[in-house]
Amino acid sequence: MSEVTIPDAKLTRKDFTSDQEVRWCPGCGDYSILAQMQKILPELDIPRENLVFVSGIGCASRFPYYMNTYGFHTIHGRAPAIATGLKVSRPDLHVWVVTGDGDGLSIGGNHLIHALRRNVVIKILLFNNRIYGLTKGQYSPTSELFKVTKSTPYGSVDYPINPIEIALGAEATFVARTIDVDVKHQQEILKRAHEHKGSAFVEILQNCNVYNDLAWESVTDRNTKADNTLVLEHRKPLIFGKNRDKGIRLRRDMTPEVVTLGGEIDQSELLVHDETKPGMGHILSRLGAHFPTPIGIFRAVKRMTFDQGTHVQMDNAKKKLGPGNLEAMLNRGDTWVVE
Amino acid sequence: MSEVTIPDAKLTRKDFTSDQEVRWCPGCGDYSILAQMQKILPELDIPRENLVFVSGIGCASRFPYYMNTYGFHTIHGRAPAIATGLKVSRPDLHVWVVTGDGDGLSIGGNHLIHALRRNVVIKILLFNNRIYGLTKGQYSPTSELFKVTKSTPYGSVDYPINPIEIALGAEATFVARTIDVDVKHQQEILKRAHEHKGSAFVEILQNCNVYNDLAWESVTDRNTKADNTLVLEHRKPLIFGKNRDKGIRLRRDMTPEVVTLGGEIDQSELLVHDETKPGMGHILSRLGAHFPTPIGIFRAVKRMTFDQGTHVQMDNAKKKLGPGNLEAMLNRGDTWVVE
Amino acid sequence: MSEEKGATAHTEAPPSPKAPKRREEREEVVIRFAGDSGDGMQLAGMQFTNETAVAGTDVATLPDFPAEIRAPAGTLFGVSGFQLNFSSHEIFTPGDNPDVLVMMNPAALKVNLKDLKAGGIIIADTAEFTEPNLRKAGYETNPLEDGSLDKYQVFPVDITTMTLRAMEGLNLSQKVATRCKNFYALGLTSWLFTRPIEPTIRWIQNRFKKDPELVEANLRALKTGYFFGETAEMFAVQYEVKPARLAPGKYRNITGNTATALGFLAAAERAGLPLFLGSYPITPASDILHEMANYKHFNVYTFQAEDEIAAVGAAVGAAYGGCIGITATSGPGLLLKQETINLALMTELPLIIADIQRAGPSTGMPTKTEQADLLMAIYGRSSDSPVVVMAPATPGDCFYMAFEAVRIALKYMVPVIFVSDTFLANGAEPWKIPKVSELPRIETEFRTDPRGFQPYLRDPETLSRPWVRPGTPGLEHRIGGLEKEDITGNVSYDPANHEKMVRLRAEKVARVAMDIPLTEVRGDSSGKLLVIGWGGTYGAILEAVERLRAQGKSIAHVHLRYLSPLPADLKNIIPLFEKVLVPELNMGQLVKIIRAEYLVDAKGINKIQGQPFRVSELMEKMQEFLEDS
Amino acid sequence: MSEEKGATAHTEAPPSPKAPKRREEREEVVIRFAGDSGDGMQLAGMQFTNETAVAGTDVATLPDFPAEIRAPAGTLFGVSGFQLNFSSHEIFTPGDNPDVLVMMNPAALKVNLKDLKAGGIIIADTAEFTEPNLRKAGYETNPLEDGSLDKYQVFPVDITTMTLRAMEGLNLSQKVATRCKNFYALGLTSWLFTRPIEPTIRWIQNRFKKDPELVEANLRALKTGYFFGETAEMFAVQYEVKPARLAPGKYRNITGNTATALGFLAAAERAGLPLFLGSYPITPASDILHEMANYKHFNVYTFQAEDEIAAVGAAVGAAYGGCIGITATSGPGLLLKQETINLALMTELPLIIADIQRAGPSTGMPTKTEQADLLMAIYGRSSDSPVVVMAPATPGDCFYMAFEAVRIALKYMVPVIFVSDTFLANGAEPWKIPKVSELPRIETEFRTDPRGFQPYLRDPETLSRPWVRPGTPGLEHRIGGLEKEDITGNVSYDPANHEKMVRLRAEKVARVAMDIPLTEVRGDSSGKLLVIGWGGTYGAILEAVERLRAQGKSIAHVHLRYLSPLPADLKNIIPLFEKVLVPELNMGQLVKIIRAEYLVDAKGINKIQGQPFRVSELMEKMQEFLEDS
Ligand SMILES: Cc1ncc(C[n+]2csc(CCOP(=O)(O)OP(=O)(O)O)c2C)c(N)n1
Ligand SMILES: Cc1ncc(C[n+]2csc(CCOP(=O)(O)OP(=O)(O)O)c2C)c(N)n1
Ligand code: SF4
Ligand code: SF4
Ligand SMILES: [Mg+2]
Ligand SMILES: [Mg+2]
Repeated sequence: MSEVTIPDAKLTRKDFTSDQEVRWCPGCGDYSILAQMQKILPELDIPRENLVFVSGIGCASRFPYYMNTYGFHTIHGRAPAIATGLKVSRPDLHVWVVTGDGDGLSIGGNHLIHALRRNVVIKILLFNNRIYGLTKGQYSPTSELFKVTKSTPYGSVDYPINPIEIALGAEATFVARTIDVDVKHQQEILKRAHEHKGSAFVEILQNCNVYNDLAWESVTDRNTKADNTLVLEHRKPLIFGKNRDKGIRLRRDMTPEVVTLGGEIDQSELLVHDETKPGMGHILSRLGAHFPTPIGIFRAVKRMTFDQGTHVQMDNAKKKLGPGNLEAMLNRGDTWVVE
Repeated sequence: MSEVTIPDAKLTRKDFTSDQEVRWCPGCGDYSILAQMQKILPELDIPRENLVFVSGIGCASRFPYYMNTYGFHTIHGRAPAIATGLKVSRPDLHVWVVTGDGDGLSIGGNHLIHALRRNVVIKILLFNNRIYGLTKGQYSPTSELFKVTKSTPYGSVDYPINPIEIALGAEATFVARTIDVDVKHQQEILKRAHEHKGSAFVEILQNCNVYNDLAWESVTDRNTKADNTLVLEHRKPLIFGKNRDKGIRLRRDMTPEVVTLGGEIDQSELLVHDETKPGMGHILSRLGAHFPTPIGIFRAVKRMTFDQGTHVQMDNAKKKLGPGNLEAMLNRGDTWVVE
Repeated sequence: MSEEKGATAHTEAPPSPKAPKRREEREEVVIRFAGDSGDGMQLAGMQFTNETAVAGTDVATLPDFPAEIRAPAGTLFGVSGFQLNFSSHEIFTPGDNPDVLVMMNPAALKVNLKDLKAGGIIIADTAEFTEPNLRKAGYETNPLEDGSLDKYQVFPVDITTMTLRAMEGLNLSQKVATRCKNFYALGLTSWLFTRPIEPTIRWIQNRFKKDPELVEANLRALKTGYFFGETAEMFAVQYEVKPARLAPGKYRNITGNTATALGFLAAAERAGLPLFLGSYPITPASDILHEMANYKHFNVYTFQAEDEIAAVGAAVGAAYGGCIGITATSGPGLLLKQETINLALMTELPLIIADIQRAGPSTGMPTKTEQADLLMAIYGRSSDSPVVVMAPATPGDCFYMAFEAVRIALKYMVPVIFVSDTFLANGAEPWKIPKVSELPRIETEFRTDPRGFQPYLRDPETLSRPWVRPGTPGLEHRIGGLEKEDITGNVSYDPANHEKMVRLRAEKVARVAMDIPLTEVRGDSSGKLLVIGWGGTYGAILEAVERLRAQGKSIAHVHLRYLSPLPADLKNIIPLFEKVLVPELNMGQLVKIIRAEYLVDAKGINKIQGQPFRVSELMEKMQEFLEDS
Repeated sequence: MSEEKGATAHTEAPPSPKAPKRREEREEVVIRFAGDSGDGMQLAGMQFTNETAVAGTDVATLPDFPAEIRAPAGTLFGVSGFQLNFSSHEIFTPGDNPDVLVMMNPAALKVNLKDLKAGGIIIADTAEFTEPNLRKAGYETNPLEDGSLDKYQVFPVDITTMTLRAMEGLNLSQKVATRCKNFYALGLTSWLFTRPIEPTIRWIQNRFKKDPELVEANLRALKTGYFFGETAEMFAVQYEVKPARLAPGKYRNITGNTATALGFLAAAERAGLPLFLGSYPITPASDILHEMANYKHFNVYTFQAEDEIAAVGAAVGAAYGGCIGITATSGPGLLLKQETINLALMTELPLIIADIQRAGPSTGMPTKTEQADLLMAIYGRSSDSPVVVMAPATPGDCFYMAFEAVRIALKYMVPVIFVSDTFLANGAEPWKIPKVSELPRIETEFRTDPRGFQPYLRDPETLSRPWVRPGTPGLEHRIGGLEKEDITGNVSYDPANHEKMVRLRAEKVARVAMDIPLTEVRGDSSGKLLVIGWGGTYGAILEAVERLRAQGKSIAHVHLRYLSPLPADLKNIIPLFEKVLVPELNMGQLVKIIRAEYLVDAKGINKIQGQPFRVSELMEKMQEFLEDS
């Protein structure tokens, strides 16, 4: 299976828009994500037919219908498994998985982890609106503690999952976070996810204006955004704030702290981000309540992919044993002839 | 539901031995774990009837049959979910979950993570023999890369899961590792797991002498053990080695290194273990190939438990609304009378 | 509806608005509200239902909404509808064809017009009949103006503008203000049919109690609509539907899902046991979880699990611990639970599984009704694994069957699958509230005596094994999914023992047939045609059969509420009829069982459209069948 | 067995050992090997099977082992047995009762003695008949000495000691040396029945090729046993079973699971497509995964997934990508896959699901056989969701039915469930190896032409929709589990469309009935009793029916290999018989379908013991039934 040649005429955003009416609520954050995807794809120079979007069930998972590519809207939580079978057997395809916080971390948590640890070359976008949208507003595994929802009128009593933590715990080779309305950043991250040679996991903070409006207000509101967001950049010190005068430093006991730059403290004391360093992602993913929310790439490392491993083995077997000979295989072992 | 009073006569190990013949292979590491459990339980002063062992399916999961307590041998991978329902509704019971690397991390990975992040007060023992025993020797999610097994005659091509990493990624409040044959250490860890007020996750390195013999040889062989094991102790520096002359230090860029004590390097430079420090567990769980294998408690922190949350809510509701009145509930809302 | 919590006051007599207009009495009216999925039509419909129920009519409802949360405005697929039938006599269905359409936009009209009765009433929000909206709905010209609706009574009302005008002085965004138009429409419709708006007023006051501005806004909309009817010249006639002569008693309005939740609760209370509901949200079952999450002051645990398997697993764990363990789901969730149901079956623990069926297969049409999970409920587990399966017949019946499911599960230590459907779950009817003291006690006893204790020693009558709560001294024992030795419960691979145990488990379920009510035959006790139904088709079948009987046809109706085991007396009833017909909202499932069991050439009437049967289509098919002989 | 890989040489003629002893010819011999689960009895049995097959007899096997890997030595529950029947005429079952018991310890004897034929042979390893072992087995005195076995021919042989002695000079631990005793026992038994040991020699050489010490050890054990028979005075008679007159051709020995794997492989080769097997280990299906993991040089992907759901999910993903997507499991795994099977059904992708049934329900008796997943396979999914269900009749037939499953899945774009069982999976028989060129080609075409393309436009004959590989320019489209509009495949909630699609999916499956072989009636084409079977009971039913026919009874046998849809001609066959009997290893599943479908008062013969039917018990029941009229 070889790469199909790239078509002559450049594709445009419109080429990636399907003829299906978009069925999300007006104002839903999903619209922006769809737009960014449709925007970056033409830049990637991939023939449209080599793109497949696989999703589970949920509002987010409606995504494939709106992309004028191949698309498979599957069942709740299982998209990573289905995408694994597709990608492993079809290395020529570019396979994206679209999932939600319920789809990907509640019912589908295990498939997500296993796809990531295997390093199957699929790109998983988890639209995190901290709620079950499609089923009309129950709390999700990423909902904050004490969340009052339809299913928790007294407030939830379980600690949320941190999607970045879970992905890092599974030793995913690419782990990132971006925001639905942060158009530029999102485009960049989607492109980086595409370029990564291995599984990519991208959490996209997404607003559900119907059942969990403003869940991400602190990082999307124009006024507070700069102070509440820490944009991760490879090999750059961790600086943030409207005036870029705040930074993150590691105390001697390895716990991070926020410091103000200028005066006694200068940049050189700050923690420098490194996508490839093992401990880095963990420190950043757990900064906690008094810190800004990091966005960007927590971790990006290279490792053998499951797809490679599989194909190298098959190729080696063919080299060693020759292409399969069915006649010989049927006749394997002891045989005898009845005249 | 109140605690049952403690019986007069002290229980002994024999009191915890059921009348069922043990059906593990001769030489299996599971025997030792069973023995340690039967040994520590009498010391905990819990009435036998308040103990429940819940397991999934696998060799490890046969465990409950051999304990003269309440026991529930359930289905593959689902023990944490079943234990959750039991423990939440029966806070008076002490609920232990016994699982294997396949049961707990393959089919049951999601239930494990969710039980841990909820912090349900169950004690999960994962017998890690890096193989599927009961189904006769397929590779498991903890098998090392390129493992040749019945199902992978050419070697596996997926990176193993690190159980400690996954538990930490789920932000489990108690995460530990011990070894089947390290009798004392194991007893200590089991007791600590029992004492912990929240979910406890204990990985027990276990030998399957039939399908994966000597998988843990480096940490069990008398000759190499001391050099290959790092025993974690709270607030103590990380020292190991037959002569206790090696230690672990953190480089300036946050990566750990092994150093030899004496000469220029002294203990004060070493990383000091702290069960409660967020980043600690992660650094230790990921030490990698050139480091000793840490055993002991990676993390132990306090947090509201799911059980508490649930019961406090129920109690508050009762306080606020009075005990449920069915008549009133049936008559809730608009009603009218037909004469 | 969980939203109704708190309002417990008894309703006063309906108000009598001044009535300068002509009043016309109607025996039965079918109204359908429809608009965008964001227009609040479900709420308007439910409130109207409540009003007319409180006014004493009988009522039956059919909510019908898309899977999209708030599909883009004005689209055909985004239309959300709510039909209700109210009457001064007893009724059993939401009606085949509406007399009245309350249409919030052109798309709604487009979708619904074909169902309207000849000469029916159309109330339409003119503000929404704009160029772009008409185009979206596929209209070339405005139907309100082009004469195409001449054979109907059309009332064009500028609902949006009048709603907005009513909000003046309030500090609301246009968006929020516009959202109140469903209450305007409700107010107007309430006036037109002389329904009391007090229940709605109370509902608004309670629902928005944290936001007085919203209370005011919605009340203004409601009342403005109501008084518009009163004052506008457009409406010359006001219709009235007199109270129905329902059986005496105290009534409330109830949906199937609420009734199910209350049935479970009542059973737990009558058993004196805590209840544990493990559930994972899925349409149309989620409301059971939502409802029960409010029962914390009863000993009710609700647990939203990470998936369906964990949900039922937790329920089994709780049942093992001595709770009433329940899980609620729909078809795509039930199949995930089957392995755990088999564990409960093998360990002989009580477990109740509510399956609120929806149209499938796969994700299918998640908000639409269907009855196609029956065979899966009965046979969809590995190996021979009989469980009890039962199905309620009406929304109110959900209460009794849920109660019954618990009773049987506890008495026989067996899993019971309670099979409801979308139509029952979301549909509402007036429900005579039972007195708690009249509900039977559910006697259960936990084994505590160690003398002679054996985990699988059975009660000779029910064949159930003892229920032992962990924590009971002296009864420590182990159970699990491996085959168990009879009596001792030890693991056993003995061939004869396996056969014995498989047969014992089957016999236990079979004995339930002796513990259920006699089968009721509505109609002649023998004759030409027996119609056998089950589940939410009850009302439609009943009405079709009654009407044919009124025409002198020899026809009778049996409605099965117990599907596995089947009632023991059914085998005596079937031979008394020449023919058997089984209407189902599926390709024919119960009919297979009837044929296999009774070797009768039963035929099906099958509809697989995500919609309930219409009485008329049933009558037609039954008539064909009667003539076909 | 994957362990056999590599040995492809054709076998020479069996050796003829010097024969100073008396030779007796037997037509048919049933031998049962039994010992601890660590004693290697399965291997001994399989090797004997191979030897006698290579020697040209017909043979049928019944491995029967506990779920414990290596249960503690000497216990009754730890006994592992392997029975085989070999004969100079065609045989169909592993035999009801053994003529010979090869017993490695007292527990084995205790468990198996009751089955031995009167006057049968017992070979016992005296070294294991120690005090403690006797006690563990529940013997008060040593049966080899207390006269209790007087009515049998007992050969007490000190197998353990002699094996150990044979190892002298090798550098082996006592433990490893002792492990070779199964080959000693095999050697001795091979001598006693004049079977050639060359196939076993080759097997040993290949299996342990990395460890010459072990090759030597096992060969010594084998040969020592063989020559002990030759030289020991104890054995006066050597038995011989002549080759059977099987149909001419080249043969090999094959188990059902290997045949299944090869059938899938052959289908993929004949379709010219890559194959993707997603599986999660479960007894007794795992061997299919093990076997196919060796097919990498064919275009075969094997994927051990994290669970059954991921396994079938990956298979569906691969099928979507243009592979033959297969998953293999057992009952407790099949129910987890049903949701994904419904996805394949809805998206109309080809998918093959192999269910190797085991005794249940729940974890049940995982290593024992049963036929109780039929109804689950047919009905166990949410909503109306017909798939094709088929079942092989013998180990060798697994090859053809697996091939057929792929053919139908691809041709009709439909999920096919292939229902095998433990008895077939592990049982072996001589199998006439087909020529590849004689296997039909499976024609499939991927749609590539964008002109007039519609994702759900159907082939008028098969009703299948086009299969489109992603990557095909101009055919970009979206599929999913929501109901699809006919032809376009767009999401649709249209009521009439849903009914149409449900019926189309059913019709597609129904049409398969026109594409399968005519039903074969063995016996009279009409008469008193028709016996209808399915699956692995083929041999036992066939033999029982044949024997009764030989006694002049009016009886015939139909064995169904297609269960859904049923063969179209069955409706013509059934009425030609007065009575219908359906033997099944379950509580009665096919019988329900036969009754519902044909309204015939079919009765069942049911055995639920984790064991196959014995011919004698079938004959008895059939006779009762014949007389009962
Ligand atoms: C097996 C199964 N269980 C449950 C559901 C119901 N369901 C559909 S989507 C969903 C959760 C959606 O939440 P999320 O993944 O966060 O997506 P969102 O709608 O918020 O984008 C649930 C519970 C289902 N379709 N299938
Ligand atoms: C649903 C289901 N799938 C598969 C199996 C088969 N199975 C039983 S145990 C097991 C894995 C055992 O491995 P592990 O959990 O590591 O336990 P061990 O035997 O090694 O102690 C599997 C795959 C099953 N019993 N049920
Ligand atoms: S419910 Fe929320 S997530 Fe779903 S479409 Fe609407 S706004 Fe978006
Ligand atoms: S197979 Fe392995 S894990 Fe299982 S009982 Fe035997 S030695 Fe232990
Ligand atoms: Mg969400
Ligand atoms: Mg294991």
